[in-house]
Amino acid sequence: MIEKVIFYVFAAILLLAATLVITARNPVHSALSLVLAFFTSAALWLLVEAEFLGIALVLVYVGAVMVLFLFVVMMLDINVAVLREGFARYLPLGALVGVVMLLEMLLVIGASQVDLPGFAGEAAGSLGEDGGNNIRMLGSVLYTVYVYPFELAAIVLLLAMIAAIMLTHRRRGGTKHQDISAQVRTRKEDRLRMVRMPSERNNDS
Amino acid sequence: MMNFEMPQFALAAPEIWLGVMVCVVLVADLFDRSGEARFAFWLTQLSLLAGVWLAFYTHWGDSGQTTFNGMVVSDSLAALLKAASAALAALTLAYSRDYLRDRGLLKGEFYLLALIATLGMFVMASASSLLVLYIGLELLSLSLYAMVALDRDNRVGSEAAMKYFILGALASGMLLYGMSMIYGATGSLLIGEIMLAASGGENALLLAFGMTFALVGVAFKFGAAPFHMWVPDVYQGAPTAVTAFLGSAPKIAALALFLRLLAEGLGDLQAQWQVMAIILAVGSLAAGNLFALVQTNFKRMLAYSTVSHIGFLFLGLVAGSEEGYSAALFYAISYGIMAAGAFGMIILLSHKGFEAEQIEDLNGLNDRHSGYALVMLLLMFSMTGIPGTVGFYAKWLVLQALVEAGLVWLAVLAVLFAVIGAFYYLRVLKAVYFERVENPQPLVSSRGPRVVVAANGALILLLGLFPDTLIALCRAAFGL
Amino acid sequence: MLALSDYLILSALLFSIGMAGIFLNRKNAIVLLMSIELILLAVNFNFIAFSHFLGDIHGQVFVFFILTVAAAESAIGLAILVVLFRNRRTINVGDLDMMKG
Amino acid sequence: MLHGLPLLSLLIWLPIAGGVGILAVGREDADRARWLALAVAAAVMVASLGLWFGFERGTASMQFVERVTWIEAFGIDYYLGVDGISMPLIVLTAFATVLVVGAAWEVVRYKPAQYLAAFLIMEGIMIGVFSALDAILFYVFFEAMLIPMFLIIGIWGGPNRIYATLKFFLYTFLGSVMMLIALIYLRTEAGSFAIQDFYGLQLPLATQTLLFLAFLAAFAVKVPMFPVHTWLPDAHVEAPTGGSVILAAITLKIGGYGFLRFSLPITPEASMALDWLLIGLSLIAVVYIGLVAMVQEDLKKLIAYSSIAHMGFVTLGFFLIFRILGGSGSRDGALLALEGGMVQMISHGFVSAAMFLCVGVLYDRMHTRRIADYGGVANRMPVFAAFFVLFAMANAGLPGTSGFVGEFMVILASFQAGFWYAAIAALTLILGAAYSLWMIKRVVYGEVRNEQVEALTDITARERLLLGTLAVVVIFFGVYPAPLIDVMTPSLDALFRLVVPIL
Amino acid sequence: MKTIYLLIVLAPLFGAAVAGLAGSRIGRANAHRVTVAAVGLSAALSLWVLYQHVWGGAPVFNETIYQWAVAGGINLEVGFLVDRLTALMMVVVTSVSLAVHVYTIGYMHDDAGYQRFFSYINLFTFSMLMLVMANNFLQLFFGWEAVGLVSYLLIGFWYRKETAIFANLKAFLVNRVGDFGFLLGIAAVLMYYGSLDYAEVFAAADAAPAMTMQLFGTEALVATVAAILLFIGAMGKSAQVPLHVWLPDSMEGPTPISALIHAATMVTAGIFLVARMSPLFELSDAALSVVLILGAITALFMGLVGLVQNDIKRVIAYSTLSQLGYMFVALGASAYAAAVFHVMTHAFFKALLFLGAGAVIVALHHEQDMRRMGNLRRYLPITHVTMLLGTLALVGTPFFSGYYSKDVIIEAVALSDRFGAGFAYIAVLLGVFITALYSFRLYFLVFWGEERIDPHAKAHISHLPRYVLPVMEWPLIALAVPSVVIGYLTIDAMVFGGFFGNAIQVLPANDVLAIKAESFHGPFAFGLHAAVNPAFWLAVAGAVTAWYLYLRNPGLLPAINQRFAPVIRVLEQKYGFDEVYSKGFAGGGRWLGSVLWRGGDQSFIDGLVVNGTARTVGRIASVLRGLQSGYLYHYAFAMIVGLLVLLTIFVGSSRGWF
Repeated sequence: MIEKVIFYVFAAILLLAATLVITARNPVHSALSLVLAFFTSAALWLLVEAEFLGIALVLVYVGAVMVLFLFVVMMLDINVAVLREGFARYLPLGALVGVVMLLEMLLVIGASQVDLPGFAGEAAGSLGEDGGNNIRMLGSVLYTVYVYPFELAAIVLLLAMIAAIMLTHRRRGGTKHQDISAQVRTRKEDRLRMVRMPSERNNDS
Repeated sequence: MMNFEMPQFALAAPEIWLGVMVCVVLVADLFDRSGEARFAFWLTQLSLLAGVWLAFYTHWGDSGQTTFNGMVVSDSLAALLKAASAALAALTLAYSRDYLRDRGLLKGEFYLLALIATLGMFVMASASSLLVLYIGLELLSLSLYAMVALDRDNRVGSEAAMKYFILGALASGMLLYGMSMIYGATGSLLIGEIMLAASGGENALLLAFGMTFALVGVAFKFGAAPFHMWVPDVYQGAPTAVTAFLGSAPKIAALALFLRLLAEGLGDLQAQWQVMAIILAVGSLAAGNLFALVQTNFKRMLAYSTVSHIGFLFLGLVAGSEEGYSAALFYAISYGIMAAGAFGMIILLSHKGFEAEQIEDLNGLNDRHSGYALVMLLLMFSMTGIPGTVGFYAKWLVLQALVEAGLVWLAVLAVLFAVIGAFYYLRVLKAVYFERVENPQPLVSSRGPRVVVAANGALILLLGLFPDTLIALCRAAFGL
Repeated sequence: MLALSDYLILSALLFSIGMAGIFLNRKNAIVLLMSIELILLAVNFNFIAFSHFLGDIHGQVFVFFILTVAAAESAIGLAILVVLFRNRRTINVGDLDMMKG
Repeated sequence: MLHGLPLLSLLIWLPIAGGVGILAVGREDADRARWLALAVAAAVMVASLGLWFGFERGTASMQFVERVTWIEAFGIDYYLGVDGISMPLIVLTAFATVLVVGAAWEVVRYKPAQYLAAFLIMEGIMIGVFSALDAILFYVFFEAMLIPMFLIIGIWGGPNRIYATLKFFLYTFLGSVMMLIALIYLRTEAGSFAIQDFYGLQLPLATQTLLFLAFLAAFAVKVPMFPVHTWLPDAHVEAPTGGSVILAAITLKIGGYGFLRFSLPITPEASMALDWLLIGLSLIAVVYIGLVAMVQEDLKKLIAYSSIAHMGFVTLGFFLIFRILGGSGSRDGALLALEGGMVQMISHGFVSAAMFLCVGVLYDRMHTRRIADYGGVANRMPVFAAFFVLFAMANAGLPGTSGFVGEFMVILASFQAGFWYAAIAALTLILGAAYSLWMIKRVVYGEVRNEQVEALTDITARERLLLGTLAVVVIFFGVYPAPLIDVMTPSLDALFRLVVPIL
Repeated sequence: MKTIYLLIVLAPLFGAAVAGLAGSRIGRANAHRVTVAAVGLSAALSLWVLYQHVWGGAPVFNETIYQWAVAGGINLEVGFLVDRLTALMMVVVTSVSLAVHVYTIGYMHDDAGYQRFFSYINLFTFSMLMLVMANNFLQLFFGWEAVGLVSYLLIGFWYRKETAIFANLKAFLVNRVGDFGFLLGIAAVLMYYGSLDYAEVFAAADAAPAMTMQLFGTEALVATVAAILLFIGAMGKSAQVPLHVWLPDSMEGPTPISALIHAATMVTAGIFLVARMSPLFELSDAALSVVLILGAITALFMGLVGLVQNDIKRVIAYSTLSQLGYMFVALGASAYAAAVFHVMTHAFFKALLFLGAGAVIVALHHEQDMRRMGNLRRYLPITHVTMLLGTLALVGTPFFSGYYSKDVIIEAVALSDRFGAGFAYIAVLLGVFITALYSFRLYFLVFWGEERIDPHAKAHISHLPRYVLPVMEWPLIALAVPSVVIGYLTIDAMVFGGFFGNAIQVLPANDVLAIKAESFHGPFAFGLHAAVNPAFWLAVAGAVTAWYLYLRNPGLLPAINQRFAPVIRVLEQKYGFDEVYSKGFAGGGRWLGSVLWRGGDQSFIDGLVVNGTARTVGRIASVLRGLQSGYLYHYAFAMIVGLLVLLTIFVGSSRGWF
């Protein structure tokens, strides 16, 4: 019972925070709301025995990603007031679409709530068998069964690194730098401009 | 618990090879003092071509052995998908050097990203787990986002990258949501087990629900209407060398995604996804052709034409038979060749400070260089689907599959749109052949791209005359 | 006793909010990135819930990878955002209309 | 001995290879391109004569057959062969191409090598169309034909060439894609793409009707039949002389050929059920188009419309057979109609080619096709005028010229279907004469109209040779059509047997 | 014999080819030598053939020359049928042609197209011979159209003259209208009698005289339908109302042509046709009635038009029309022999009149208007005399050839009881008066009265050593002789003597000539019979009227013209046929063509359907284009809507919504 209460409380906070994320006037507020959403999510995950992931969410997301977000938000000096225009105008249509989609999703999920034969109801037991150590279990498959995706994930991170550096890293503007290949490949047209000018008339005579 | 079995690495040899080569290129580029990313270029091409060979060597004839605990599958389909994507990637990269050099973009990262993208395609081609599929897709997508933004100082380029990124991430989200539902309904991430569970009929509703979301993700990667709207902007905004890459090989990967996820994993749900796929196909045909009709920007027109081609390709998938899949595969490969050629032509016609993007930039091409004009002719007729070019067989195989599946009306609809499509391809040829310019400037280009474009044109013609081998390969990939 | 559908419905709500965030937001590109995070969060909820109720660890592994990839994605997304801002001095979504038609 | 050679392959690929060769060598040296083109065209002509003389008359079976696997997965073969229906058309193609090369000699100045190459490639493709016995192979050639013609009109055409060539392309493309679906469907029924395997399929009438309509879409556009004919006047007007010649002489025939090769034998019941449509459209073509031809102000447009009217006779002959059998019950009469249509096709090939060459001769000198710009040409170009009048007479179906033979046969046969068919068809006697001769009156006769006409010079030896050859052929087949008819009779008879059992 | 027949036909063809293809190389003199020799050879051989058939007992020749084609199991051949009818026609054709050839040497002396002209008339001779010698319908049609072609070429010989090239077009087209019927007739024959060969057709027709077919919703006799259709062809070629309009205009051609083609030979092809088809026509009273009535109308009303013409050649042309009408009246009355007899006599005197007129025209430096002639007997004595003889023959002066042939026709009609015979009898009788009137009007206006010659022309001709070249006079004389005597010599044999044998078949019930033959007692008696013959007195009356009006009291004419102004106007308008045709058919056709072209092809098919579709697609595309707004949120929105659509389909189908 207590679980239910906790769930609904956190779920309410989560939804509220999520709504704030998309409606807040100030992007900083959005980011902070998102942090809140992540925290409550972590709590909800703990509720279903995904302890490691809950912690990871806080550490990785709140600790790293969201800081990155905030960093960027603050770095890019954005005019807050202008950015909120037109929100209300599209709200009804947006809400309508969102609600319709939600309804359709609920129609399915709601229907599957009852008698899903594949589900063991309170099935957490199997996960908890191994001393209920979530980290251990994850760890044991991560480096064995999932070694292939794990390596690929490494490449994804490498890729992100390469891409981010390539896109944002800049040489300092002021430094003098000689580009030899550019010099060698220079063509006449690049440097030399033929200017046809009328010969100056001698007005003296 | 430490029951770690040594996986059969050999079955994942192509992916491992590319993964290793990513590191090699990364390091080698550091030592490249030419400023032209020579090492990166040649090493990438080497990796890709070796990848083609390796794909065939590793997978061809295999009948679905798996490794890495069932997450990687080795079969003929994987061989062909990988070989095609690597070959197309190599082809498009071959066009890129002059273009990038002229714009100061010739950096090792470009080739590195392309290589990683290809790795992503490889991963998808062999994936037999939702997770692997997802990571492969992200490898590909993330590389592409970055490549689109390659020209950092280009206002249009960054806009395109932004749009691509947001929409792509949204699509990924939908795909993931679908995957989660599929996982929930079947209790497994492995395609093979999903297939078994799906045929068992358990949780059919939830499964189909997940399938719907997954299909949206797939459709986005293809660029099928109404999930196509990123296509024109991205094609137009990206540097043409990137567009060429983006426009050809990833379609193979998208097909791999479809085949692995929907055709293999959820083949039993065909009745459900067929209807949706028909909508996507017809929508793409309509939107692609109609929008392309009114374009003046050549790249943008090609983008819309891509959408229409995707519609045609989808029709092959709609047929839902092995014939249909092989037709779609043939379509994807031949379309990749055509798209590579078309964007390659734009690259060739552009020069420093000038992008030959508008259709009118092609005016009088025949007077300037009749060889290029001829290649353009082949490309456009191939896209139209005129016999003598590979594009015809692509369309024909799809129609064949449709008719055999009893969907004659779709075939009729498809050819009607093909006729509309013919109009804008002809407009390009009109510019190339019929418009005459006052002082035709002879085109000068270095030998490399010239050879590549000639080979590309020859390939279209050659496959147009002797399509048998490729058709047989595509059919063999599905055990036909 | 918590039911599976509780989590699924919560996730559906979260997913819808994320979606709405993307197309309701007319101005700030950063919020788009955040909305995507919300969508991924919804997906993660699904996986974790299924994992729990199926008694199957693999769903959690998937979430693990989603978190990883999402982090990478964010990095690239923000990088693109920075590039965009440098070029246009704005991240106003409504200004991104140089290409259309 | 001739049967040992892959003669048909030679006929197809020699000109194509020649065309590619000209592209390669002739870019700088126009003269070399011309001579090479002439040599290739002449060689093909000679080879096609080998076909004519090596052809075994009196049998309906396919001859000069070549069959090699092409696309194994679908049982598609590179399968060639000719019978009495296709063989004359191939010879006609080879002949027309020689004329075209000759006609282009000094006249085409813009990229002559490409021009000649396009025509040679076109020739190979057209011969391929006529000799293909595999449906997909046929389709490949059928569609590939669009490419060179598109370029020919578009590059070397008149001021409105782009509209014309797009229209031409889209019209024919639209028609032919429908046929592709029909062919694919037939393959699912017959299990093979060999055209002969399609014959004798017992398909329900509803299916047949759909197939028939699909074929109709393809071939009616090619023929062209009313109301899908409007691309032809535009294409003709804008096309260069050679393009008009090939269009009129050969490509239109492909539509008629298609009816014989596909529509009638594959869907006989639908052909019979829908013959009212085809007959109606054919008769409209004769009368309506005849009237329209009369009021044309543009020489080429006039001849183009007259082509449509003449091709109306072809389709009329082909599809009247059911009514003839139903009317008089005369098998002979029905066969006469078929043969008449076929002869009309061949003859129209010569006559229309000649007419367009004549217009080309005038156009080369005065660069106008408006009838009003001419007048009194006979004063300055008597020899030309003689030819022009001769061909106009042939166009009007004067006995003693080949133009008469087919019309005569079709009218005789159509009477057996009913008085009114013949009566409406025979209106062509009046209309044909009216538009042909009224044009002659305005162009050839009369006082010299203006300085340009005054400055005209009579035809050169080259032109004289071209027109003279055609004149000889036109008169020969007018006076002695037996060789032509004898060649095609057994095949048409066999075709007839395929169609008729349904009665 | 076959060789000779072939020679007769091919000699002029050869001549035509030489003169036509190599004319400029061989020169003018050689051109006329070759062609005249060719026709001469034909004429001589034809005479010999006639002689053989009449006196030498040569059998009827009916053989195939070569097989044209076998199509649909039908044998299409080129072959000759030579019997007495054919032989007679051959002689008429070749001999008139020869005369014209010789005459042409003089007439066309200065013309630039000299060789071309000879080539044409040789070709004409060939075509005409092919026509008359045919033994089947195919060849008949070939000859039929070939003479039409040559006629077209010859009328338009002076192609710079706007009137000439208008006339030749008109001639060809009107003839084509006839051919339209003709060809349908052939088709009918083929369908119902199963062959195109004369002998086989006649045998089949004979075997099934009462065969019927469905037409216009009623049962019609096949023979009637076929005969009328064939007759439509004959109407075209022989210029019967209402297809007569081309003949007067055809006078735009050189005069030898008017003589050769448009008086003596080609226009009689229709008569020949009906005579040749007599076994078929005899089966149908209805068809013969049609022939009779139309012939009578032509005979009377075209003669009337001749009264008001001022162009010398046109007068003769209308006279020809009228005389052709007589011939058809004869045919319609089943008096085939009489018709052919009139063909022969008419050929000579009408050719004579035309050549005479030509001589006048040349002498007056191409002046054709009779109002600028007069008193020419002073200058052209030979022409005057020969033309007088021709005129006398034409009006039917007893003992002249025209008298015999025309009178036989009148009597035959009188005896016929076919529907329309009564009307026809009155028409031909009145026609006699009118013939005399216009013939003598011409004669008096040209050769008598005061000189009204244009001074300019006068000045020109006075320079000439002679007004008419001898080479033009000889043919006049040569034609004058038969014009006078041939009727007397041959009437017995040809009309009453069963001369034609099986070539002409008349049912006993219809055989008016057989009845007439009972009262025939030799040509002399027939000539004397004129005294009690109303026709003769009508002719005299006509001649006297002409004399009174044009010589004796010309002042009366304006008053008459005043009085009968409406009638005269109708005649001058030629009953408005030309008007109706040019406005109605030619104009209407062009109008209809324009409407169809602009309305059908350009506006509807091209404008609305073709370009309209393209425009619509384009318009839709440009509207849709707005959807691609460039805004990210719209793109995302589209994606979500797309997802929604798919979801709706999924949910809907799983919930059974649709």
